[in-house]
Parts: sequence; structure tokens; C-alpha cells
Amino acid sequence: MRPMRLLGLKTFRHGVHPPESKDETSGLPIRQFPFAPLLIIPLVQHMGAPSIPVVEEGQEVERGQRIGRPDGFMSVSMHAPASGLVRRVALAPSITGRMVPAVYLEPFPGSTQEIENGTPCPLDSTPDEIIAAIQDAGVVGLGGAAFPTHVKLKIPEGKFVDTLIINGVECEPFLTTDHRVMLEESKDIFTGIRYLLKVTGAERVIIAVEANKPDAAEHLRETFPADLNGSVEVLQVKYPQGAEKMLFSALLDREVPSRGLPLDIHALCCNVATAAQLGQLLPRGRGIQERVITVTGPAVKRKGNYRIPIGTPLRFLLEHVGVADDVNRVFLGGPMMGATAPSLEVSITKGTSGVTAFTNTAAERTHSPVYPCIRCGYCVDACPIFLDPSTLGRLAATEQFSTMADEYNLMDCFECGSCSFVCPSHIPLVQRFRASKAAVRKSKAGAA
Amino acid sequence: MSQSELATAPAPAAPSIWHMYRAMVGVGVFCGLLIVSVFQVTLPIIERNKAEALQEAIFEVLPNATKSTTYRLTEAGGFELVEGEDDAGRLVYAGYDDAEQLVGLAVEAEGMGYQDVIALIYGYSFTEQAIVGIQVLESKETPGLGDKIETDADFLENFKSLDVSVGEDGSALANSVVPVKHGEKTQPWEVDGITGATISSVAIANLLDRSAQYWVPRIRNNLADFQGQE
Amino acid sequence: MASGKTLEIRTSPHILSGYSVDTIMFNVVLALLPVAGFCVFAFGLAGLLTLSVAVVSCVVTEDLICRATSKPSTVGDWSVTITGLLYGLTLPPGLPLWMTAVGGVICVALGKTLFGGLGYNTFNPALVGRAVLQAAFPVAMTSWIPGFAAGRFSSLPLSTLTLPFTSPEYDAITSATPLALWKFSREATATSDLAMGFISGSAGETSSVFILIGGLYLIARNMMNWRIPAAIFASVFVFSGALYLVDPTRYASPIFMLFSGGLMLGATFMATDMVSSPMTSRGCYLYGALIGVVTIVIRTWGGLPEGVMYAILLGNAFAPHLDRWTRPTIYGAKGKEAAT
Amino acid sequence: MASSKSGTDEFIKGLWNENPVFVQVLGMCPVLAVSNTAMNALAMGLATAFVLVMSNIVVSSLRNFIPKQVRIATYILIIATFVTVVDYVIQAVSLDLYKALGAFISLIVVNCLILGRAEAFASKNTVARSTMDGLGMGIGFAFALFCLGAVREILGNGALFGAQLFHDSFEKWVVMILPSGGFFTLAAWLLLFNWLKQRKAKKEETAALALQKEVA
Amino acid sequence: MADDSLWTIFINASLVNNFVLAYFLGICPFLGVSAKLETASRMGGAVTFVMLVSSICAFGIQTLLVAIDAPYLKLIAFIAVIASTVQLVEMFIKKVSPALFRSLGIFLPLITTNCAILGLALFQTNKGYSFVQCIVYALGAGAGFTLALVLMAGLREKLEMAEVPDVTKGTAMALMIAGLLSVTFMGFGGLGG
Ligand SMILES: Cc1cc2nc3c(=O)[nH]c(=O)nc-3n(C[C@H](O)[C@H](O)[C@H](O)COP(=O)(O)O)c2cc1C
Ligand SMILES: Cc1cc2nc3c(=O)[nH]c(=O)nc-3n(C[C@H](O)[C@H](O)[C@H](O)COP(=O)(O)O)c2cc1C
Ligand SMILES: Cc1cc2nc3c(=O)[nH]c(=O)nc-3n(C[C@H](O)[C@H](O)[C@H](O)COP(=O)(O)O)c2cc1C
Ligand SMILES: Cc1cc2nc3c(=O)[nH]c(=O)nc-3n(C[C@H](O)[C@H](O)[C@H](O)CO)c2cc1C
Ligand code: SF4
Ligand code: SF4
Ligand code: SF4
Ligand code: SF4
Ligand code: FES
Repeated sequence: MRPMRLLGLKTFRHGVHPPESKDETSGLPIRQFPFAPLLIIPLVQHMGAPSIPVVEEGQEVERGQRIGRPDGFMSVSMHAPASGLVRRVALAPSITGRMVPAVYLEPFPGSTQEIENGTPCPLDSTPDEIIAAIQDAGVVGLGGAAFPTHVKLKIPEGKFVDTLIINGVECEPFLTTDHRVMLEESKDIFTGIRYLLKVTGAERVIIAVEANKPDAAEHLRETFPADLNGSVEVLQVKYPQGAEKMLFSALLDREVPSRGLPLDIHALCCNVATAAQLGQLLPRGRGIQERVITVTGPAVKRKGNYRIPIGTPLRFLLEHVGVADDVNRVFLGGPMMGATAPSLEVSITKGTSGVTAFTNTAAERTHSPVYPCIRCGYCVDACPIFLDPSTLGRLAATEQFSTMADEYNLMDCFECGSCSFVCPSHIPLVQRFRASKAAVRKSKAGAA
Repeated sequence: MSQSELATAPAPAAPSIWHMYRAMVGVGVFCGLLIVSVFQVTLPIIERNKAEALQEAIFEVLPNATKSTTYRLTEAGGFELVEGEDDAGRLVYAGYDDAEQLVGLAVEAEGMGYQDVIALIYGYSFTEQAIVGIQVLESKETPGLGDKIETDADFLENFKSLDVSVGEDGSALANSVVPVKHGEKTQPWEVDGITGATISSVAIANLLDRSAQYWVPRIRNNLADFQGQE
Repeated sequence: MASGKTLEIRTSPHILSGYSVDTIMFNVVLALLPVAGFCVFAFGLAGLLTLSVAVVSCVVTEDLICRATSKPSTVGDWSVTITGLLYGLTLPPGLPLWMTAVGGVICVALGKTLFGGLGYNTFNPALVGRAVLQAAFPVAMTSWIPGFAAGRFSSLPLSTLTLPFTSPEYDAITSATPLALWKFSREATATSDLAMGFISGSAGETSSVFILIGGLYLIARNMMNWRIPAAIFASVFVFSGALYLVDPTRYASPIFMLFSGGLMLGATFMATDMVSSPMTSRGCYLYGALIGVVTIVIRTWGGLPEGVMYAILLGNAFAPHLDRWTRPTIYGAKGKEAAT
Repeated sequence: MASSKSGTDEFIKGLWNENPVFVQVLGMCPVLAVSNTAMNALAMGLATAFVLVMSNIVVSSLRNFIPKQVRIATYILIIATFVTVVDYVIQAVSLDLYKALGAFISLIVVNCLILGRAEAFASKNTVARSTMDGLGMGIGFAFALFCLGAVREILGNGALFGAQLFHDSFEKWVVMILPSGGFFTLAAWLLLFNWLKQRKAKKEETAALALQKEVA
Repeated sequence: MADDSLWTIFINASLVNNFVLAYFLGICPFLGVSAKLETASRMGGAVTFVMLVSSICAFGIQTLLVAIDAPYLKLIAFIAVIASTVQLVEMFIKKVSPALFRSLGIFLPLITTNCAILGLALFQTNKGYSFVQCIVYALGAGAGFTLALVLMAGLREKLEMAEVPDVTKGTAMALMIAGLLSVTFMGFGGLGG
């Protein structure tokens, strides 16, 4: 399977091209977002175990101070996004709909919100020291999965990485976070890259950018440090190019083995914003208190790219930017992968790359009637994993879960939603696959 | 017998070899007797039926014949009279009129049609040096289309007198029997096809040609074999 | 602000491509209109009546069956209109209208609804109707009236208005199709006549130009799988071209093969019926090649002058196997063993 | 195995409730192959019925005489014998009929219906009951064949038993006499039976519901 | 007519006069074993194999019966000899290749008393085929049977995921597909000629 080159640009095979809808925010510089009167900081914003709170109700905290410590290796530290008063340490609603432990923090009004530097982690530290520092800084993947970055960087004995890929693709429609970060924080990105190269031992770095962000690619190329071994690659615009599996096949012509890890093909992928955070935090010994998100969508009045404190409640965010009266759906992330907010009380976490709000009219198209599958094959042509979503969909409708998993590779579906997007019969394919995967896992667990 | 019965039935009653032997032989003898007796009873009737059917077909394709005899092609290329019911070898049927005068020969022929094999019998007249009638014996051609070879009056008209005279050297037909499109027949050796059943009608023409190319020269070269019959 | 109002919770993706079954089907109808128009132009009233009765009988049958099974009517998705139009376009104009109507019922009942309706028919419904009709009334289905006859807009062929269940009678004007002329008399027809439709044949097959325009429109709008017609045309061209090179007197030229009979219409609009064709790309190429080769085999060595319909139906029967054989290896399957 | 059914019950069940063709879908090959006219269908049906009855009689009367190990071989021998008999009798009666039925007379040997009845019924029941069973199944089979043959001949030839039913101008539906017509006609009969069954089931359901409501 | 070319015999037996779709032979296995592709293709292989064996047997028996002038034993001899030969072959395969036995074996006893097998023996005798012609005829008939069975199985598997109306479910639907396949195969008419 050769990487495709169309119009001279690299890309992967299959995939879709939803309307990009990025024009309204891609030119807007990152602006600081104000503090909400009450920040709700979930203690689990990442894949893995929740952090253990180290603050108590009524305690005053400084901005950047550690408020949670990692509970084992698959966990990270949490830091206070603002100087203020801990009002409660209690459960709070999360994006999954479940209640999770959280710290309720009331920022001091009028505080300058200066941040103290901690113990810096210089570039010449050992890989293990850097990994410890990353865990301490609370860095998780900002590309969406929120996988603890230090876990990903811990290269097991006997494995090696030759290529580091920095993911600036941002194929999700509407979102322009990574775009702005690449334009405005390229220095931090390159610093981050140096740390990453150091930790992983990779020989070279490739920064991947889609062709719809020519200014970012241009800027990165111009500022690319001469002593770094690497390049900036411009890719054809296609969803889900940002998925690391797609990037590996587009850039390296390597496929992550089914149910394997990127390490199996000696590659590693980090989001640009993650790299930028590393570049900002490690030399200063700080932890994450804020991140850049895009607030956009037809229902949002003041769209833009904001640097926003972690823990900002959605309600405050929307009130601040203003939304249309007929807003009917808000999702954290973009429209392809994002999850709808179960309520306005959930807060922005490290994994949130954007907030998109739709009005009734914008949402109408998703309410079209569902027809039977007409075997048009659009989904087959879209699926970047080369599955057969049509047959999977029919099997799911008749609840033949084990056939789906055993004969049609259900478990390889990474839920990109391309199939649902293209289906002219409006069959909720990926939605069915999520449920089917859960059913399969349950029956496996039951059997074990 | 159901599975459960098998499982629970006590085994001691296992039949002896003798029982099996007795049963098989008994039933075998009974069946053999039945078959042979039915065969003996029906055989003459069947033979008579078949002979009558054949006779009818011969008289149908040789319009003036009232009596027929059977000849077999010999190794030497001549013809010999067939006695009794023997039907081995390649046969032709000679037809005679009331005056015991030879009117022609009836020959069976087969060839591939649209669906399956078409088998027919045709009459060859010495005097006209032509095919003077055909009758389809077996055909699975499509009803309404291919079966027009049996019913279409225009088509059957072809075989009232289809020229199959032999050429100069006596080894082949002067003109091959050829199919032509409906309405374009100009020569007596051409077969006017049926529109809508071209394949079946062409098949008839071709199988007649093949058969006539084989038989007619042989028959003409051994005319004496049949004449001696009077 | 949205304080008091409830937000919807749905899982991603939250946007759709904008394609919808009914818009696709409606566009196919649009693409077929020029073909239908030319049919009416060439065959006059007979063409118009054939198409109308075909469409009406299909649509009414579907509606009635929906009612009988107390389901909401599915006529609105336009798919049955395509079935009716295409079925009508494959008929000989001048076919007794009662036969047209009977075939329409067969298309929809036997070809589609008894298998579960839209999306579940294993064979192309329009061709099911035509094939059963051809087997039922072979004479009427192979009696062609010539196009562009004088007075075609004011009078009808004798056969058209035959009383139901009785045999049609024909005026003397029936004529052979180019393929029959070639097969049974080795007479070739001029390519320009073929392309422009100055020939006799099925209602919709006589105008290759309009068929191609409709097909290109649908391909441009990504509503038709271009691989199928491409594979059919390529295989027909290569196979008949090879035969032609061997013996041009016995085998027709590839151009003739491409432009005569129902090949254009079948390859563009009927082999591409999504429901009854394979889904994978390689499956589509194989499917097209199979249809092309079988068509040429039937045309060249078979008993019938034309074989597109049977070739497509055979392709339909093979479609599940083609899908199975060409199922792509999934991402990451290659390295699976290497990894473990 | 011995049920309390009377001989008439044995006879009736084959006609309708357990009709070999419409309900059990057995012995399909001859059903489809020779049902292109009512005459052929009926003749084939009766020939099969004859073999069925005779083999049932012989098998049931010999049921204590034939050891289990050789029973299938013996049954096939018996059936083949009667088939050969029928084959010659039909040839003697009418060559035309024989031609039309072709090899399918011989194929009665392998008709699963016959071996099935011999095995499942005759080998365990009295001669009288087996005769009734054979008659019922045989006539049920012949009846089903006739149903098919009649439909196919009427539509395909415009005739029944060779007698033209309609005016000359009737357009024959050639497909009905073709192989595909056999499949379609049988499918149509089965659809009809399914539909009747469903309707009955639905009626019974509503009746049961009504009763429940009444009681409640 | 023993002068048909081998090619004609093969094409006719497999496509034009397909045993299942044109002659209605072997309908029971056709309807019974065509629900799953896996079993269908193995059944096809087994039938082809048994056809080959019985074609050879039937040729031998016919030669013998003509020699001893006992045509009335034809049917009984065919069925008995074919059944026992298949039994022997089955035992042989079991011994020699257990793998082959596992894939074909279970079908063999089912097939022996199947009309397609007996039909083949009777037809080849009626047509007066030579030994080689008989073998080609058996191979053609087997190939045609397998093709019909495999196509049927593919379509039925596809329809397994369809919302088929209740009245159509089961044998009725199988017969409808068979009818449509039969119509499709009519396109091959005249190919063998
Ligand atoms: C369908 C899909 C699309 C994705 N798109 C992007 C993307 O556009 N940009 C990105 O940085 N990560 C994207 N990701 C996540 C990447 O696969 C990968 O996890 C990430 O780049 C790793 O970097 P991080 O750990 O620093 O977030 C996507 C993942 C999936 C499954
Ligand atoms: C259970 C689990 C274990 C993982 N272990 C490792 C690991 O040991 N090393 C590593 O580099 N990445 C590891 N990953 C990270 C993934 O390869 C991937 O980078 C992460 O899921 C984010 O990618 P995505 O956003 O495309 O889904 C692991 C992921 C999961 C879910
Ligand atoms: C169902 C069906 C059955 C056919 N059966 C025959 C047939 O038995 N004999 C035949 O010559 N043509 C048969 N044909 C072929 C055509 O009807 C016809 O022969 C061909 O179109 C040539 O027609 P022409 O004579 O008008 O040129 C059949 C066609 C179909 C569709
Ligand atoms: C490109 C294209 C071609 C089609 N061709 C046919 C056709 O040949 N016959 C037909 O009945 N329906 C056709 N349809 C309509 C639709 O697929 C058909 O009604 C379904 O097969 C019914 O389930 C076509 C649709 C599309 C999009
Ligand atoms: S959601 Fe799953 S099945 Fe659908 S396109 Fe993505 S990977 Fe393929
Ligand atoms: S895109 Fe939808 S309608 Fe098309 S094949 Fe896939 S599931 Fe079926
Ligand atoms: S046993 Fe044979 S003849 Fe009888 S129905 Fe079954 S397959 Fe046909
Ligand atoms: S012989 Fe076998 S396959 Fe045929 S119907 Fe009887 S049980 Fe079914
Ligand atoms: S932005 Fe590419 S999917 Fe997340």
C-alpha cells in the first residue's frame, strides 16, 4: 500500500472531505479568556487513574500550585489554573455523563494571577528525569485522546523510535487551535520537540500540516532550527488525517499492526499543542493551567481562539462568547469526533480542543430520515481502516456481534465516523459500532 | 428410527447373518420375479407401440408409402435387409407404395438446436432426388418460438421438395442444404428460415445437410440393394 | 442564553455529507430524462406510452404493496421511479401495453418488495421484469419497430393497444436490430447511426449520446460508481477487439459492440444499480469485466443476438462473491504477524 | 410410534396438514420438472402414488422379516422394482406420455418422499395403516403436482389437459412452461400457503386476546 | 449422437442445460445446503466427485447389461452399484485422506440417493455417450451444479441480513431466487450449439 500522492501532496487512502468551516476563526489570534467565578477542575482529565487531591476545602492555592498528585504511573499531576479558594472537593459532572471527583476553585477577584516558576527541567536531563518532569507537569495528549504523554514516551527495553511525528494536521472541521498554536507558538513547539527527541531517541522529526494551513507550514519552515534533523510536510486535506495511524501511512508508508502500538513501527506521534506545552512548561518547571481552544460553530456569536483556564464551566464560556437563541447542540471538540455536552455544567479539560455550538437549522441535516442500506459503497470507500461498514451495519442491526468481531474486524474500527458521515441512507453506523464494541467487550469480559 | 430408540434398545436381538441373508435373498427373488414378469407382459406391447410410431412417422415423411422395411448399413458401405426386431447398427427405412414400388427412404437425423438436441426423421425420394417430408421426433425448443419448426406451415413447405441431388462425382450433394433468411429463398436447396426462431430453423437446415451429405450418396450408390426387394 | 433549554445529546459525527438516498435517486431520474426524451422523439406516441405505463405500473405496485403490508409508502424515495423508467427504456416500443404493465408488476413485486424492498433486492428489479417478460412473451419482446417513422406522433403501431391477454398483431414495419442484422446476416450498421439512434431497438438504448451525458452527470456528482461502466467498456473493447483482429469477417468490430444494443444503457444505468452490484473497488472492476465478457460471449457464440441483460443479472448473482473475494485487507493486518 | 389416529386420519393428513409438497417440501425435483402440463403432472403424481402405496404395503408387511442393518438397501430394492414396473407399464400405455415424463419416471426411485415414508412410517406400522398413509401422501403429492401443472398449463398454454380454454388470440405465457416458470409457480403456491398460515395465526392470536380480555 | 464435441457437452451440461436450473435435478440439496457458502461449495465438490464415480460405474453397467441383454435391470443395477461404489470410495478416502473425508465425507451418503446422480447416469446412457464423453458430461454437470449452488448460497447469505417479509421467508424465497437464476441462465441458450 503506497502512500498516495494526489496533486503532489501525500495522504492516506480512503477517508472523507467534510466542509472545513475553518475560515471564520483561522485568522483570529489567540486571546486570553477571563476567569470564571467558579472553576471546576476534574481530577481525571486523561486516560488512566484519577489524580489524588492534595488540597482541602477552604484552602487557598496559588496559580500553578499542585492540587492533585498522580495515582500510579498511568496518572498525572493537576495544577491550580488560578490563585483562589478551594470551595469543595467533590463530585462533578463530566463529559461522559458520569460524575467524577473534582476540585471546585473560586479565583480571587482582582488577583494578578502571576505564576511562580518551579524546578526547571533542563534539556540535558536524562530521559527518565524528563519523563518524571512531564508527569509532574500534568501533560497529557492535547490532540484529543488525552493519553498521559509521559506513558507514551516511556520506551520499553528493546524497542526504539526512529521518527517523531508532530501532528499539526487538525483535520477536524471548524477547529483552528493547532493552526494558531503553530503560528504563534512555534518557538515553544521546537523546544518541545527537542525534549521529545531527547526522550525517545528519535533521529528525525516530521511536522505534518494539511494544505489548508499554508501560512502555518510556511512559518514553521521559516523558523525551523537549522540544527534539527527534520522537515515540515504538507498533506492533502482529508479527514481523519490527524489520526496517528493515517499519518504513519501517509508520511512513512508504515502501518501500525492491528492492535499493536506505534512503537511496533518505530514511530511516535504527538500533537503540536502538546509539544508547545512541553516547550513552555518544562524549562520553567510549571504545570498545565490553561490550554488553547477554538470556540466556534453557527450558534456562537464571538467566535475565536482562546487561551482558557482548565476547569472553566461550559455555561460560563458560552455566556461569555454569546450564543444564538436557537442553539440546540453543543459539543466539546469538532463535529466529526466531538461529544455532545450532556449539560452546561461540564468544564473544559486538558483534552478539549474546541467547543462547537450548532443551531437548529445547522443541525437539521442530521435529522434526515434513515433509509435501508442501498449498498452504495460510500462507506467502504471512506473507511480508512478498510473495513466494510455496510455489512457491519447490517450485522449490528441484527445484533450479530460475534460475527462482526470475528469475521469483519469490528474491533479495529477506531470510530472516526467517516462512514456515518458519508452514508446517504443516514444509518448511524459508527454509533452502532460503538455499542457493538461495548457489547463484544462485555461478552469477552463475561467469558473470561 | 429415532436416535433415542437406538440408544435404549437392548442389543441382544441382533439378527443373525442368516436373517439378513434370508431377507435380502427373499426380497431380491420377489423383486426379480415381479420385474421379469412385468417386462415379459409389457415388452410385446411396447415393441408394437414403438414400431407403430415409427411406421407412422415413415409414412408421414414418405407421402405415398404404405409399407416399409428396414435396412442396415453394412461395413462394406452397402445395405442389407434387417430381419425381425434387431435394431443394432445404422438403419434406414425403405418405403413402398401399394404397387410394391420403392418410393423412397426414411432416415433419422439429430443435431443441436436452441435448447437441446433436435431429433427428426425425413423422407428421401429417389425420383425427385429431394427431401419430401420431415417429422420432428424429439425437441425441447421453446414453446411458441422454437417449436415453430413443427408447426409453421411456411417452414414445413420447405421440405415438400428440398433438393438434395448428388453432384457429378457421386460422392457429395450437388448443392449443400443452406439456411436463408425468411422470404429470401430462391433455390430449391435453400431452407427458408423462421423469423423469431432463426436458431432452431437454421439448426434443422444444418442437421439435414449433414445427414444428407452422409446418406444420400451412399444410398444412390447402392440403389440396387433396395430395388431387389420386390 | 440556553439556560432553560435542553440540549440534544447525540454521538458523533454531528454533520453529514449531504447525500441522501432520495436526492441520489432523484438525480438519476434527472439524468434519465434526456434519454427518455429522445425515446419519445424517436418512437413518438408509442415510446411515450411505453414509458408512462412502465413507470405508472411500477410505482402503483410499490404503493399498493406498501399499503397491503401497512408500511409507509416508499414511493417518495424515487427509487421505484428509476426502476420504472429503466424498465420502460429496455422494452421494445410498440410492446402491447398490457404486457408492459404486467412486467412492471413483476419488476417491483418479484424483483424488489418480496425480498424486502429498497436495498434488499439481489437482482436488478428492472431487469428482473424484462427478463421474465422476455421469457414469457419472447415473440413480442423481439419485435422491433423502427425509430423516426413518419406519423409517429399521430398514430400508434397496431400492437401497442392489443387487448389484455391477447396476442399482438404487427404491421409490416417491424425491423431487425443492428445486433440481429449482424448476427443473422452479417450486416454491419454505420457507427454514426448507432451513436445517434437512427436504428431500431429498445426504447432507451438507441441514443448512446444522451446515455453518456446522463452517466457523466451522475459520475461528476459522485452518484454513480464510474468503475463499473469503465470496466464494462474496457473489457468489451479489449475482448471484442481481440476477436476482431483475429477475423474481422466473423467478429464484429469493438466500436460496433460498444454502441449497439443495450450495452450503453445497461453499463451506465443498470449495472451501476448500487443495491445489486458489488461495493469494493476491485469487486466493481471484476463485476464490470464479467459483464463485458459474458455479453460478448453471448453475442458472439450464443443463440441470442443480445446478452447485456443476462450478463448483468449474472453479475448480480456473482456480486456477493465478488464482494467477499475482494474484501480489502484491513489497516494493520499486514504487520499483525510481524508484531506478535 | 403407534399413534391413536384412525386410518382416515392417516389418509387426510397427507392431503393437507402434512402435504408432502406444500408443507414438507419433499420430492421437489419431479414436482418442478414434469409439472409443465396438468396431464404430465397428474400422471407423474399417480405413478409416484402407486409406487408409494406399493412400497408402503410391501415394507410394512415385511417389517418383522427385514433386519435393521439391511433395511435401507432392501427398501431401495423394493422401490426400484416398483418404479421399473411403472416405467414399463407407462411405456406400454402411451409412448407419448412416456416421452413427456422422460427419465423422471426412473427418478421416482430416489424421491425422498417414498424412502422417507417407508422408513418413517411403513416400517413401524400395520399394513392397513401404511396403505392409508401411502394413499394419503401419494394423493396429496399428486394433488400438489396437479395444482402446479394446472397453473402452468393454463397460463403457459391456455389449455387444461390439452383442451384450449381461451380464444385463439390468447397470448401464452411461455415462461410458465420453461424451467423458471416451475420455480416461480411453486414459489407462488408456497407464498399463498405462508400467507394463509399467517392469517390463521393472526386470527387465532386475536381470538385468544379477545378471550383473555373477556375473562379479565 | 455420440458425435457431440467434448466442449459442447461440457458447456451444455454446465450452463445451457444446467442440472439444477434447467433440468430440476438435485433440487433437495440445492435448497437444503445452499444457506451457507462454506457448505455449499463443499457439497458442490462432493457432488461433482460422486457424479464422476457414478458416471464411470454407469458406463460399465450399461456395457454389461447390453452384453447380457437385461435392460430391465438397469435401474436397480444403477442404484445398487452407484450406492455401493460411493460407499467404497468413502471408506477409501477416510483411510487415505482424513482431511478430504472431513470436508467431503459427511455429504457422500446424502448424495448417493440423489436424483442428480441417478439422472446423470440415465441421461448419459440415453444419449449413448462414449467413455470420454461420459466423463466430460459428469464434470460439466458437476461444475454446473456447483456453480448454481454457490451462486445461490451467496445470494442467500446476502439476504440473511435483509428485512425479508414474513411470507417470503424460507423455501418460497429460495425458489424465487432459483427462478431468477434460471431466467438468467436462459441467456446461455444456444451457446453449446
Ligand atoms: C479519527 C481521529 C482523528 C484524529 N485527528 C487528530 C488531529 O487532527 N490532530 C491531532 O493532533 N490528533 C488527532 N487525533 C489523535 C491522534 O491520533 C494522536 O492521538 C495524537 O496526534 C497524538 O498526540 P497527543 O498524544 O499529543 O495528543 C485523531 C485521532 C483519531 C482517532
Ligand atoms: C491501553 C493503552 C496503552 C498504551 N500504551 C502505550 C505505550 O506503551 N506506548 C506508547 O507510545 N503509546 C501507548 N499508547 C498510546 C496510543 O498508541 C496512542 O498514542 C494514544 O491512544 C492516542 O492516540 P489517538 O488519539 O490516535 O487515539 C497506549 C494507548 C492505550 C489506549
Ligand atoms: C426465452 C427465449 C427462448 C428462445 N427460444 C428460442 C428457440 O427455441 N428457438 C430459436 O430459434 N430461438 C429462440 N430464442 C431466440 C430468439 O427469439 C430469436 O431466435 C432471435 O432473436 C433471432 O430472431 P430473428 O429470427 O428475428 O432474427 C429464444 C429467445 C428467448 C428469449
Ligand atoms: C446509478 C443508479 C443506477 C440504478 N439502476 C437501476 C436499475 O438498473 N434498475 C432498477 O430497478 N433500479 C435502479 N436504480 C434505483 C435503485 O437502486 C433501485 O430501485 C433499487 O435496486 C431498488 O432496491 C439505480 C440507482 C442508481 C443510483
Ligand atoms: S468509524 Fe470505524 S468503520 Fe466507520 S469509517 Fe471509521 S474506522 Fe471505518
Ligand atoms: S454508505 Fe450507507 S447506504 Fe451506502 S453502503 Fe454504506 S451503509 Fe449502506
Ligand atoms: S430426492 Fe432427488 S429427485 Fe427426489 S426431490 Fe430430492 S433431489 Fe429431487
Ligand atoms: S433426500 Fe435429503 S436433501 Fe432431499 S429432501 Fe430428503 S432429507 Fe432433504
Ligand atoms: S482534528 Fe483531526 S480529528 Fe481531531
